[in-house]
Amino acid sequence: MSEFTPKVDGVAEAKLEKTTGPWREAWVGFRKSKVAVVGAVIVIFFILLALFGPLVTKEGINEQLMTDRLQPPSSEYWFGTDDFGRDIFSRIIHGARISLSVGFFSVVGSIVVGSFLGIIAGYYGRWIDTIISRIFDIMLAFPSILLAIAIVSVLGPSLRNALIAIAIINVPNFGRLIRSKVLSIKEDEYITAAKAIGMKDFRILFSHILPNSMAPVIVQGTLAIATAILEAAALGFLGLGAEAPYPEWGKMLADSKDYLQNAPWTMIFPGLAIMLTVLGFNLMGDGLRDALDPKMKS
Amino acid sequence: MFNYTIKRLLQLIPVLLGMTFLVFMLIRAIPGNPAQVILGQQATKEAVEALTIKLGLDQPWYTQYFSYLGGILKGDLGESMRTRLPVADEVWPYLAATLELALFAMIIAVVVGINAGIISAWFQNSWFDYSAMVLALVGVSMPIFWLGLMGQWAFAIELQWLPTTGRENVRDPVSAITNLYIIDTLIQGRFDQLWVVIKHLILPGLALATIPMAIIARMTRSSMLEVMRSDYIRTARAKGQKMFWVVYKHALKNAIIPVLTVIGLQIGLLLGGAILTETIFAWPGIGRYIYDAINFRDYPVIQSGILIVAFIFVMINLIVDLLYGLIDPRIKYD
Amino acid sequence: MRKGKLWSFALIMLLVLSTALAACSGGDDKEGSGDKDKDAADKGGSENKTLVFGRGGDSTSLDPSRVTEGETFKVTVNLFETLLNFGEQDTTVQPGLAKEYDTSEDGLTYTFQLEEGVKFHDGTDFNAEAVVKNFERWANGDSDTFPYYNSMFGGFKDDEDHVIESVKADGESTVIITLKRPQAPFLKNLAMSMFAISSPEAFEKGDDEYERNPVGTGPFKFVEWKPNETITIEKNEEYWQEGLPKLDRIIFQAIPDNSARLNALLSGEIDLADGINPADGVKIEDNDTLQLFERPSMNVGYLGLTVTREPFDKKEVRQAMNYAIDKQSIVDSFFEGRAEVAKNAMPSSISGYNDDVEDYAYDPEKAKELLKEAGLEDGFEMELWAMPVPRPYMPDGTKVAEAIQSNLADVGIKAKIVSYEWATYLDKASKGEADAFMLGWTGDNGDADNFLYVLLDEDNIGSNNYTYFKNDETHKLFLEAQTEVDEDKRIELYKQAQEILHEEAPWVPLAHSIPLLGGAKELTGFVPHPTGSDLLSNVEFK
Amino acid sequence: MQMNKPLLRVEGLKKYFPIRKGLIGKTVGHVKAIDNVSFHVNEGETLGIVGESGCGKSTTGRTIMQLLEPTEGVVEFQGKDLTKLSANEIRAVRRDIQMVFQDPYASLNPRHTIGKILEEPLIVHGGGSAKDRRKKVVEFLRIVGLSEYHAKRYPHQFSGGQRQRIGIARALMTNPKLIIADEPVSALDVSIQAQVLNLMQDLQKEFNLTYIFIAHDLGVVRHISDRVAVMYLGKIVEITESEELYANPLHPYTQALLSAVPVPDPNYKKEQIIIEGDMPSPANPPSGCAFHTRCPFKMDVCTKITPVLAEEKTGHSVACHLYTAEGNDDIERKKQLEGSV
Amino acid sequence: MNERKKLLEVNDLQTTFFTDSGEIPAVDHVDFYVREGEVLGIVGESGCGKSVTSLSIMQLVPSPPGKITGGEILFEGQDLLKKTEKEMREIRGNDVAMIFQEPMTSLNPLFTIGNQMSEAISLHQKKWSKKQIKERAIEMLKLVGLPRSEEIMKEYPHQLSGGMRQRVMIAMALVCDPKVLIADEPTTALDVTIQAQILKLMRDLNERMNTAILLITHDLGVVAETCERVVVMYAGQVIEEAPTEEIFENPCHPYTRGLIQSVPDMRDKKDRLYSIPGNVPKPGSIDKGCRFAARCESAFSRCWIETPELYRNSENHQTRCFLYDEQEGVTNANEQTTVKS
Repeated sequence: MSEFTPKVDGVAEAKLEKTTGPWREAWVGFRKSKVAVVGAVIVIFFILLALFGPLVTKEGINEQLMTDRLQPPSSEYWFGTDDFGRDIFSRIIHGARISLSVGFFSVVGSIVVGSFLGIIAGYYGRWIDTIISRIFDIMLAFPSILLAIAIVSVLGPSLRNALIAIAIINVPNFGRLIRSKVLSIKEDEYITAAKAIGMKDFRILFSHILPNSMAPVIVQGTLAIATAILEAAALGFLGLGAEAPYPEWGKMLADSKDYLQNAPWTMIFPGLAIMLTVLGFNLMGDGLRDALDPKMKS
Repeated sequence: MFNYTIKRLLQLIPVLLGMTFLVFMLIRAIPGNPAQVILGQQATKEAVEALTIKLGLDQPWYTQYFSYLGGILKGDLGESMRTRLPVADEVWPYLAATLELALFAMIIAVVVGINAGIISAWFQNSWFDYSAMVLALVGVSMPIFWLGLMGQWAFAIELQWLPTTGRENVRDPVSAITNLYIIDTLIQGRFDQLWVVIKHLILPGLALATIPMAIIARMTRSSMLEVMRSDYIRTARAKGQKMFWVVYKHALKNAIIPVLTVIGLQIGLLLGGAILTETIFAWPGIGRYIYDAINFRDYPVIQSGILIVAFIFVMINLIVDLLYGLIDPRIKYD
Repeated sequence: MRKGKLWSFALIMLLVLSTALAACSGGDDKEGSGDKDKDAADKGGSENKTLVFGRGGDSTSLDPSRVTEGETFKVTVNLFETLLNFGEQDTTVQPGLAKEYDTSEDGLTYTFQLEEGVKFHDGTDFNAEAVVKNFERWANGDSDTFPYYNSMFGGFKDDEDHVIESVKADGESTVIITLKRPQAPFLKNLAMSMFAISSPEAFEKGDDEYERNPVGTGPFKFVEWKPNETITIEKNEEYWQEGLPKLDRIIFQAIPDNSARLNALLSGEIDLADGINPADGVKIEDNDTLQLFERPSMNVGYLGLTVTREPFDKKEVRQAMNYAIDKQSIVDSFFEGRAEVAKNAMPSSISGYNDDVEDYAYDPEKAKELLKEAGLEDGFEMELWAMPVPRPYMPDGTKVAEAIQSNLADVGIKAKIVSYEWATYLDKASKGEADAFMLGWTGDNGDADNFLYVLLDEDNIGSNNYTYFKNDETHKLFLEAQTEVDEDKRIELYKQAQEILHEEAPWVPLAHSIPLLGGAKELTGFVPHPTGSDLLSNVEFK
Repeated sequence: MQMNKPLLRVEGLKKYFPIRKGLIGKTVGHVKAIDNVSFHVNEGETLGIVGESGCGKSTTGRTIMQLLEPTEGVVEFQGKDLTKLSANEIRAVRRDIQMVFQDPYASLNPRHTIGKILEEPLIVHGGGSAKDRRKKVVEFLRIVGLSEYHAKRYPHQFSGGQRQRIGIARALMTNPKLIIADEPVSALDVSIQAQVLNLMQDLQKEFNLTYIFIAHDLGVVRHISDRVAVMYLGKIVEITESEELYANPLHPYTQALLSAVPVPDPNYKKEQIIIEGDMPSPANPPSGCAFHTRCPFKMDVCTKITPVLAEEKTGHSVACHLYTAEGNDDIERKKQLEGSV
Repeated sequence: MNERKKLLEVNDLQTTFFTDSGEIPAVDHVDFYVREGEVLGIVGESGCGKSVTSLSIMQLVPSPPGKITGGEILFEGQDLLKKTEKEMREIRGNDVAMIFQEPMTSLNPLFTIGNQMSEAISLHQKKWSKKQIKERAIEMLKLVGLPRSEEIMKEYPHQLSGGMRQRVMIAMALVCDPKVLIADEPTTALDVTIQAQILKLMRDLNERMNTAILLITHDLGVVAETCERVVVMYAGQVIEEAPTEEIFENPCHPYTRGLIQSVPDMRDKKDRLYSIPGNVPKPGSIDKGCRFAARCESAFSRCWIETPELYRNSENHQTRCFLYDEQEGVTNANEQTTVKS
């Protein structure tokens, strides 16, 4: 950059007595971004909903009241009822728990496995890299939803298996990300400096390379949660996700698509819930990217 | 350039081999006997057993795999267990249907996405930028099956502006030549049919275009913003060039490369990932073809279908890579 | 360079413009595309003579003898004819290509008098020789090529169990079939659409070629097949029955998704749709431009209890399940009342139905009592398998399963709903891996044997008897009935069997559903057939 | 001063990077980043290595450090040939040889505090208890002109000059004998550059350090070095004491280089030798003397025979045919030259 | 010399960056002028505002966050700041041209040299035919010493070396015979031998085409060799302005003096360099008193309270230092000078 861009370094002597680490800086940057804050608010709202919502909603989300089938929204049923006479509002709140857990745990799973493979490939290179990278290539050559369907077919359709399938299809994404990050950090001068000090590879890996590759992983992870929630909903929609009577949003959509015209509320609310949650994670991911890793591209 | 192309093609071989192997193992891991499915619920046990043997499903997996591989090398993609037709013969109409839909969606996504991204970057922090980017974010957050159903409900059923399903007016079918109906109707000069075909494309096309459009717009914007900061943009402005040409000539050409990558990836995803859209709009495409094959445990179709999609996907990415070379003279492929 | 740029820019703009235009002008066209399309098609004549029939799937073949799957028969029933026909809306045996038939006293020899002057679509003559060649073709096949022949006639030419001794032509228009042993439903079998008579000249060119280019004697001729999209057939001008068919052209369009198919019907893109969700029945009835058709029920949907698995090896538990489930409520909610609550393993329309069987009432208390007797007063945990796909006998398996799950919970049984996709589901169920599974059956030929023996006899364990139910008494009854030629005696045997099955309760019979179809209001002459294959020669637009 | 025994001796050092091409990445050639470089460094002295970008001076530094594996040659440090040591032994040797890098920002891990960065070498080489280490960190922060409280801060909170001080402190933590400084001041402003150069000189005296000082700025090199090696296209073309080199450059390249440096004195009129053209690619160096493509005194022999670095005067070696037997044979040219130099 | 007309006059220019962390006055009331055919140097360390000044003249300050908040820029008597964007476009590249520091990144990598040259010409010579444009481009490339100019027209920037690219940049800038060429650190990224080539080229062009050059640099040597007059900037302000010889012989501002002494001299070796203590201040971080006071060895109490103006100490020499304020008395200044030099 040219010199007119205000640089942070000059600040040191004059103003900052307080220690501001990179994470703190990121937090400050994150707070400044309106988009990110809106995203975080949405996400936190849904997390709170997932944690505490079930405590305040009606008992028995699965209780069927055939006499109250397909009731439109009212003071009793805020979002109306579905074809079993179940309260859609309560079900959506419980559904938050499902969608968030699927999103979160599948992504954590892919990060753990992806990081492991990515680090090995990136750091050790040579044939290990070739093999791992080829496996990633192969997995990425499949359209992810097809691969997920195939995996769920093998494991049998259930929420847990949908989660596993989503985790598997995301592994190469994280693997590649980490690998490329490791490769680029490996060339950074402070790694050379660490080597020049006489540091062992293992220590370089864990003390220098890993912490420095975390930022994009966190960003990518947040965005991947968004995608994972969508994928889970898609699998649910195809009948390959959550089993009955779980109030999974995608499944709720699939179950009610026959009622689109008679009882549109059965479709509108779960759809909105999916969209809002995913939007929240996307907004937050964008904000995190700007705060943590401004150079990363979408 | 030629060498590079050959090299990349050769590099594909292990990937393709790996893919066949992975698909092969994966679908064989799915419990359930295809013979049973083919013959249906009504079939007797003997019939199922007989068919199992006939299909070679009692052979060890490696025998099956190698005979399949051998077939591929001879250009034989196997024969659908269900329809008993060679996959190579029957796959094209499905593929064409999806290709047409995916390309249509992609054209919308690229034209709208790139321009929205450029204008957003050009007028950074303007109302256009904000609204376009919010829309783009909503776009990537949209469950497209939901969007598709809503669109179908609104535009096809309530307003009756557009047809709900299919590719053509079945009462006045397009006589297929290439199976890409837009081309077919053009060749035959049937402009009335062309219009119908385009109308059928709009709803599924838009549903399918939503996500790539949003992704492309975001990518273009961030790429443009980065390029706009570079020195040669300053040089171009210092020459006295108009902002419009600075943006559309100097900046765009540089910014397009990462966007191309995304476009390549998205086309690939659309090809196989259109299952949901194809379901909702009864589009006879490759996604449904494979999905049905999974349900019917039609091994050759699953294997070859996925292989074809993956192959196209890989080829598109290769083309994208080669395009870089055309756009960017620094990438020397020799 | 800049000029070049300008051009490409203009091109892009043009594309944008055209896209926008496409979207907008769609809006201007208030009449709606569906109507407009129809107008275009109508221009040829003053009245509409093309029927678009939307259905759930594509055919796999157009040679009916080679498949067992219903979507194929929906088309072929209009292309081909069988020696004998079913009744218009039942499975009584009626003349077909054979105008008369005769059965010998011992039930071993059948003589058929064929219609004369009938020609195949390829112009060749239909005659006794052709019939013989068809039978020879089937008998020389194997269970892969002609799977239904195998199941209905006990095997192929050299098999011991093969029922048919010989098929012979006696002159131009007489065919004599001799059996090795009596087979009660033999005539009904012949009326099944898979035993339709094809042009020998056509099929002799090769089986694989033939199933893409079917040649029959039916009211319609094959025109075009766009896989997974449409099959088009057109009027057979030479059809031997005077004045038929009334339509010029029928297009079978595959629209897999039920809602999508309904939407297409609502927008007028298709004229007739099967697989209408019960929930949508009212919507069609309320629609001025549409009418609802009910297909006579010839099916049963049930919850099978695998008797080899604990705790369903105990009769008390199986009976408790029967008491616990509120079938009426299920029928009301998920069949929208368009089904009959089932108490037997076969529908009432089939002769041999035992109406004296008294159904288990919905009685959770009684169920709990029975569970207590079985030593399960605290209930138990089980897997409840739900079908992943809609079938005519069970429009929405998962939803019914959810309702059952809730019923079972009331008596202390914790059911976990499990689902596999269809292939796996059938495979695993047939291996007896399910505790309780939802399934059903649509009759092929309207014979009691096709329900009771096929679904609940020990001979069919590992095949269609998914419950692994085994009972010596019923086994004896079924075998006896198969060779009993006296209709009254047969009925008595089946009634006895149903009593036993009720007591032993390997199933919770749920419903005999009435499959729904929707059609345009002006459609007349459409009579849905219980087998699911509808002859459309009488259909026309008013 | 030069009577000291050599601390480091480099003999025939080569570093070739393979150029891979074609389908299977076959090696089709080599970038000869360093091609047969020999020199020695005495204890307590500063050897400057100077040259333009791409001449191989940084690669030389890294190859000595064994950060890059040499293709050929001997790197003898305190009598041990480093190229023959195992990975573990090299790690141990690195306690005695340290590096200071050009980009003071890139060489500090942005996620670590200065305290951690400085402590790290001690941990790696087992330098005492946590308390001792912290004490030593503070001590060295003071030595390089920073304060104790700086230990808690992160690299981005410092200015360029301060970061370079941290980089130097890190290099000093293990009490090394030799420090290889790779362009340590080229990223700094003039006023800061002077501070850092002074600091380095002070430290040298205090800790009896030996420096290899790699730079492209001839003024800086002259200021800090006792002896200077001039590199061109992977080879040392001239090496001698710095006074001698600047007063009496022998190689035409050195002469051109010296004359090209702008002098901050408008009254100083020098004779400028502007050499034309660019440095050729090290992947495809010219035959014979690598400089012949730009040399104003090119002779026929220069295109054919590679001149060897040879002592022309005591302690002054040069690789140029103007001073070789082959060159002397090219008499016609020589005569012309006498007039012009 | 003085009779030459002032071509470009910058009066009281203020450019401010509006950032999240506040307003930063990058250019703070800057005055200077360039006469016809003159080479004016603006010298200063990073962050002193010299580049922003040059971009402000072209009105290419990245906006947001930057904005010209005051002053006037007179070009041939007309205030550029009052021109519309369209009028500015006519001036850019035509009357005032600019070249930048990084020849590597200042040319668009995806277009041929010919394309980029032609663009520069056709923008201002709208009636020229393609052939005329091409001929002119080739002519200019030859003028800047690129021998294979016709081939180079078809080549892409990456195929050229840094020096060649900077020549292309210069050719492109001069293609419309501008009256002023603003060169922002044109040789910083180049090797010394190449720098010498480029500087020579610029001097030649200045003489031959009589283009005024505004040369922005941090290198005092470059200034000494190239410029007639020098403006020294520090922390967004002009602190001293004088003819080149005057500046080097009689530097008045303590900063200028310190700067000159910080440069290691190639000609003779000092034991120790003079160094200005402290760090270059961040723009906008000092709002009271003299910006240099904290680093100044001659600072006295007034320096911390009042902000000095540019004081004229001779006809063509101005200094922003209280030592030259007549209130303080000239003696003060003389004392300082003797002590320091």
